[in-house]
Amino acid sequence: MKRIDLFLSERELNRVCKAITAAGAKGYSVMRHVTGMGPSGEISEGMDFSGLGANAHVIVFVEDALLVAMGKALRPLLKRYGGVGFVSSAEPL
Amino acid sequence: MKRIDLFLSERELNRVCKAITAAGAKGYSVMRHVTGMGPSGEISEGMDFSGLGANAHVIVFVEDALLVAMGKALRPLLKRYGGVGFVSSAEPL
Amino acid sequence: MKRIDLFLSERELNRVCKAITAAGAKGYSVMRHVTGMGPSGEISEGMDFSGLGANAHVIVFVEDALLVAMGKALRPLLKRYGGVGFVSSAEPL
Amino acid sequence: MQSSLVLQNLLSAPVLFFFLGILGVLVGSDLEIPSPLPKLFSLYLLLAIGFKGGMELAHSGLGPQVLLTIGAAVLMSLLVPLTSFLFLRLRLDGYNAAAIAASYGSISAVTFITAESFLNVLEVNFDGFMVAALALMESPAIVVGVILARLSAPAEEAETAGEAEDGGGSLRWREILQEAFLNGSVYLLIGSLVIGYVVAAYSPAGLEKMDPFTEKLFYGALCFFLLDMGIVAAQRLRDLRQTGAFLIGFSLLAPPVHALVGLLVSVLLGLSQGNTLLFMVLCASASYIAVPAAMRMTVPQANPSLYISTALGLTFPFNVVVGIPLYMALTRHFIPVG
Amino acid sequence: MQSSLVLQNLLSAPVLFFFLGILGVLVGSDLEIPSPLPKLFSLYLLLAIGFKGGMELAHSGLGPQVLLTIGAAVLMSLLVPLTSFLFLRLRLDGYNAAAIAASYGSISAVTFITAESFLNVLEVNFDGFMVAALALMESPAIVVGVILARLSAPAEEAETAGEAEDGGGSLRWREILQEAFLNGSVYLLIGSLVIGYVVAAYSPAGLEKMDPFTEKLFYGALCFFLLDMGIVAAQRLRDLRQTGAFLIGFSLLAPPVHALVGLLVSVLLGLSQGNTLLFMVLCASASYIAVPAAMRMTVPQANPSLYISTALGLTFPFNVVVGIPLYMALTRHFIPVG
Amino acid sequence: MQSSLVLQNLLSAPVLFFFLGILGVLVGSDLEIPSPLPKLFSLYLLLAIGFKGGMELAHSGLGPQVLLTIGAAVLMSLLVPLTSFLFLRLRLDGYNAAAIAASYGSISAVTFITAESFLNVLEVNFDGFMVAALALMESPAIVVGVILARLSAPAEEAETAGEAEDGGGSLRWREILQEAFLNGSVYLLIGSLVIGYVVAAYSPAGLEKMDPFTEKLFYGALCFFLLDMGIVAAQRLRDLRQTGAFLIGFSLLAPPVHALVGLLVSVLLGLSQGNTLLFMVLCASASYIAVPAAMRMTVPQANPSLYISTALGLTFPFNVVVGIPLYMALTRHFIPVG
Ligand SMILES: Nc1ncnc2c1ncn2[C@@H]1O[C@H](COP(=O)(O)O)[C@@H](O)[C@H]1O
Ligand SMILES: Nc1ncnc2c1ncn2[C@@H]1O[C@H](COP(=O)(O)O)[C@@H](O)[C@H]1O
Ligand SMILES: Nc1ncnc2c1ncn2[C@@H]1O[C@H](COP(=O)(O)O)[C@@H](O)[C@H]1O
Ligand code: NA
Ligand code: NA
Ligand code: NA
Repeated sequence: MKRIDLFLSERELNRVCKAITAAGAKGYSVMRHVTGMGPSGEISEGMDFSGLGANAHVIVFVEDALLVAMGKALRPLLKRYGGVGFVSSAEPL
Repeated sequence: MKRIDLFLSERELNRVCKAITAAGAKGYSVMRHVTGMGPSGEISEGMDFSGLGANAHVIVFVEDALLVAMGKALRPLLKRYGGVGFVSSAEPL
Repeated sequence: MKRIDLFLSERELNRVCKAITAAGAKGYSVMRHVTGMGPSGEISEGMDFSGLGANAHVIVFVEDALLVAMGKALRPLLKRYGGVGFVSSAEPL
Repeated sequence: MQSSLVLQNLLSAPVLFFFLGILGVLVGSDLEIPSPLPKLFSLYLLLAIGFKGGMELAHSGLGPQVLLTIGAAVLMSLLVPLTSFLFLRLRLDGYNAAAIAASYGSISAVTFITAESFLNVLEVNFDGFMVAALALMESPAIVVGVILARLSAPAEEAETAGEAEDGGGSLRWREILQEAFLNGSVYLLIGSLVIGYVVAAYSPAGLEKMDPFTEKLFYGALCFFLLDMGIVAAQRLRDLRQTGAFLIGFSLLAPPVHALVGLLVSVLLGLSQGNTLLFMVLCASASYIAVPAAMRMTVPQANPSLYISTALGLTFPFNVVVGIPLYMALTRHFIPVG
Repeated sequence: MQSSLVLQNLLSAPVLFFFLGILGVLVGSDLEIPSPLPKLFSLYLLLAIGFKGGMELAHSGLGPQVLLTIGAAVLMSLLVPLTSFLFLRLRLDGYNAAAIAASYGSISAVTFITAESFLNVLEVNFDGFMVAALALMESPAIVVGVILARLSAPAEEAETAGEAEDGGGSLRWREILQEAFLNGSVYLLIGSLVIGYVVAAYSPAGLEKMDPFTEKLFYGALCFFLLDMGIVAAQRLRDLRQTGAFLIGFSLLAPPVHALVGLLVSVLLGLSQGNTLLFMVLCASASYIAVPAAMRMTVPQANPSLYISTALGLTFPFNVVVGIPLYMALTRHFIPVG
Repeated sequence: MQSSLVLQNLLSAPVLFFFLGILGVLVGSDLEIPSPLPKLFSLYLLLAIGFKGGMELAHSGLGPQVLLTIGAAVLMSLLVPLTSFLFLRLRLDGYNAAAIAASYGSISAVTFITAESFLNVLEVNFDGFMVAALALMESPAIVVGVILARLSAPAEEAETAGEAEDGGGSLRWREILQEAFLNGSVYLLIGSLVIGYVVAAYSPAGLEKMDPFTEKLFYGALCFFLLDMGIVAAQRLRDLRQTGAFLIGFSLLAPPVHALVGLLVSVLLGLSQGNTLLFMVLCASASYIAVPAAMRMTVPQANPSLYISTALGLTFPFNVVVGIPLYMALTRHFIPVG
């Protein structure tokens, strides 16, 4: 199996989750209120009150075969709105 | 070493943590307020107020030798209450 | 690429983030309010109100070449203040 | 008269904020009350209503009518799950029927509070001991629900369930009673009730100092919380596709039917108008806090989205919007004034 | 006189707590108001100000001056982004210019509230319909900002943007209007305004019960929230290195210039002293809540740290500390007393 | 008389809610006040107590008795860590002894507040400058604690500690002073005190508007917070196995011993009954907020579960339940009325 880790702004979370399901993943998990630093600067919790939110961390475990479809669905979103994605290997427990 | 990622309902968290320690793990980390989607539907933060809670994400790093014991301890809990578990490889920093 | 997972007390978070950037990482992500158990005992959310805080989980994706520098920067901090770090392999999505 | 009651309810601030929450979800606003703020309001309302109830209980004392009413309430929370279970078994498996039945035997504190503030606006009196009835209706329904689930479980499975991790049925009973009586919301409500009683009886100077917190702030906090409840209830509406017509029918018919039984009991007990409305609301409402939390642990085979979406997505809005003024109209018809 | 106004503002509890927050960041205190507590206060203030505004609107009614003032406010929220955009284009690309322009066309509810409580302390009257003006100035500025961004986008990019995931420009317009009109804070403010109006008109008994929550608690909650705003604003100051002298100049000059235009309009409309101050503050303030949230989604090419740090790090403190008493001094000079 | 004081304390709402929290943990209820809600109440109480103290300080002025009392309080916060350290070194290593000593030299704001509300119920007066004493006792104890830890560190280790990441001891001193004086809770308390003073002196109109927030709500919020403190304190009781009999003895004996010293000082200073009780409570209480946070950073070699569980799990409940009425009985015996 593959494990995909996405970090992106909470604002785009809905859109990304929809893309994940549309690409065929059977499940995903989301952690909100994530802060961090990336190519486009620092994200703190300070603006959380404003509805602008912090980052979200999305984890998706998928069959190897689905990886290509996931990449195709997610890369444009990350490119357009910012955010990063990484892939590693995993097995069911 | 092995890295085990568990996603399950906050309601069962105590039980799972006890099983982890009982199986011999020296440590674990827990993130609560996790939302997501899985075989048994969508979990949102909306019901958090009710004590029903959202999901929790539990991460356990264990020696390779302990993996079998962990699987034995955790799989019945995940089966009974719902939730998923994944394993990958890691090294101490 | 390498994925580094750090678990440490929120109190030391600033210091660790500075060390990560100083060691040359281009980004990192932080989850706060993490609870758990480790060599030095159990950490619950109960003391969060006191400013003592819970744990933080820091994730850093770096090029393989940077791993040594990261280890050098982070190990002394983990040793001094407590906390653990793990490394695994990953690829960009 | 009835239509004016409906309007008076619909145009009250709490119900309007409830609508605002529902509407927000329907039109796609991103308004949300982030976790754990709803929990703050939920804890606050339980603490305040418990404290005030205990305070009034100390003033009214534990006379025979008080005890009879509370007894009748507990009885209802035992009977309603049984009859509901029998009805639900027509279409559902034992686990789901038991979990939903438990939910309808138990109560919704927010519905009760909304009814109280409706009575306040109408200037109709009610008694503090009704809060004690509220507090004591949660646990029995849970216990009945678990027993029903166990009885309807296939024999071998019941065994395994009991033994799985802790090696014996006795231990699981401990867990069930714990979920039923020590569930956070039940515990806080009963605890605050006792504290309100003790403070009123032994250090009444404290009552006045609590007043701004438990009394003055209450109405506004209820509005804020109902805004969130509207959001949450509307989000649950989506799950109803999965629920099916049978359960939708049940969740809209059970409240008035149970309310009518409550009315009958109230007439027999000779309750006042205010107490009758509250008694009807207790019977008519379904739990989406204590019971789901307990069922998730004790009957994991049941599907949470079934018992939560019926209780929270349909029965709760029905009671808050239509039920309360409807029950009040019935009350006025059948119960003589004071 | 002006200097006494400045002092009266500086030594008021809300502004002092705002300073306490700023100072905390500057000296390196680890004081923080953890998320989502600031959101609680932000939601509360919007709900309370909306409710009170609606209530007063019900009392004053929707006469011609009310409609004219609201109309003028909406007009300002359309014009200010246009002129600001033209000016900002001197140095910035179209996306960033459009996003910042939208922010300055829109309003800051907290600045408005601080001005209201300043008027309360001075015992100067103002009208509830100004809250309606506040509520209606958010959305138009967002729409104008998005249009400006689209117009200044290279042709092909505009295409792709529209098609990327949802296959058509029409769908994106739906999203823009949703962000403009159904943004959580806009929605809650307008919703509470309507509820305040309805409750005041149809069930006035509820007003008194809301009073401890929406009115009594307000001043203290504002202090608490301004403490957090001070922290957040000071954290934003760090981003100003990136911002450059041009934008710093803009964020300090735009408020008084827009306030002067607002003063002119107020004179033409014949507004009272209190309403004039509020109108000036509406023109002078810039949004760091609704607009950034909307721009992030609809103009992702713009750099959030530019439009947030100017509006929140400079314009907001300027208005709260210097602007409000300054505008009040001008008001007193140009507007005859009641 | 003493037993009636104990009862009056035990049956007050704040202490009853404290018990409710403790009991919840002991019987296994899942009641919890999720993070960051306790922080909200903790910040609120500090802000409110600081503001009220500053306000009263403005009225009473900074006369010689005020300055003497504050001076004596600071002195106590320097001496108590020294004597405690010497005693604790009998069994503990230098790091742990220093961290625990710092905790007992410092104060617990919640204990102080509980004592204040006890005095309010007894209708015994006290002065606002005692809050200034409270605020100024936190930092010195921290500094003394760090110095003691450094002095008792093996020579080489002290070197490395200083150099580790920042290459010099000077930098670490900056950090220590920052932790001591700019710790979030210390900073908010002192800041609110100053603001309360300034507002009372220069814009008294604001006082009345703050009153519903800082004064009226206070008692109820304290109850809510003590509910959580009960939960947290009881959770800490589990750690006591690790703590050992010596520390358990210390944490139960130190409060009355330090309170007696405080009584002596109060007699010498000629304090009123109310101020004497508060002075004793300041001496008797131990910090589980500012000091642990500072020690974790500056003396990481000490084991947090030792200094937190003694201060929070034993000393705090002891003072709240038994200590306050006991100290009051002593006060009444040794201090003449008014
Ligand atoms: N190398 C990295 N390791 C871990 N997280 C990262 C990394 N780069 C970016 N992120 C996360 O992704 C978020 C969005 O990045 P961006 O918008 O591309 O700057 C950042 O705020 C971080 O939370
Ligand atoms: N494929 C997956 N990838 C990531 N998280 C998952 C996946 N499947 C399930 N989960 C998480 O596990 C939780 C429990 O799953 P379940 O109760 O089995 O539906 C879900 O709510 C998700 O948070
Ligand atoms: N084996 C482990 N697996 C996952 N998390 C761990 C592990 N060991 C320690 N941790 C986390 O690291 C934190 C700090 O550990 P320590 O201070 O070394 O006890 C713990 O509270 C856990 O959250
Ligand atoms: Na019921
Ligand atoms: Na503006
Ligand atoms: Na002390």
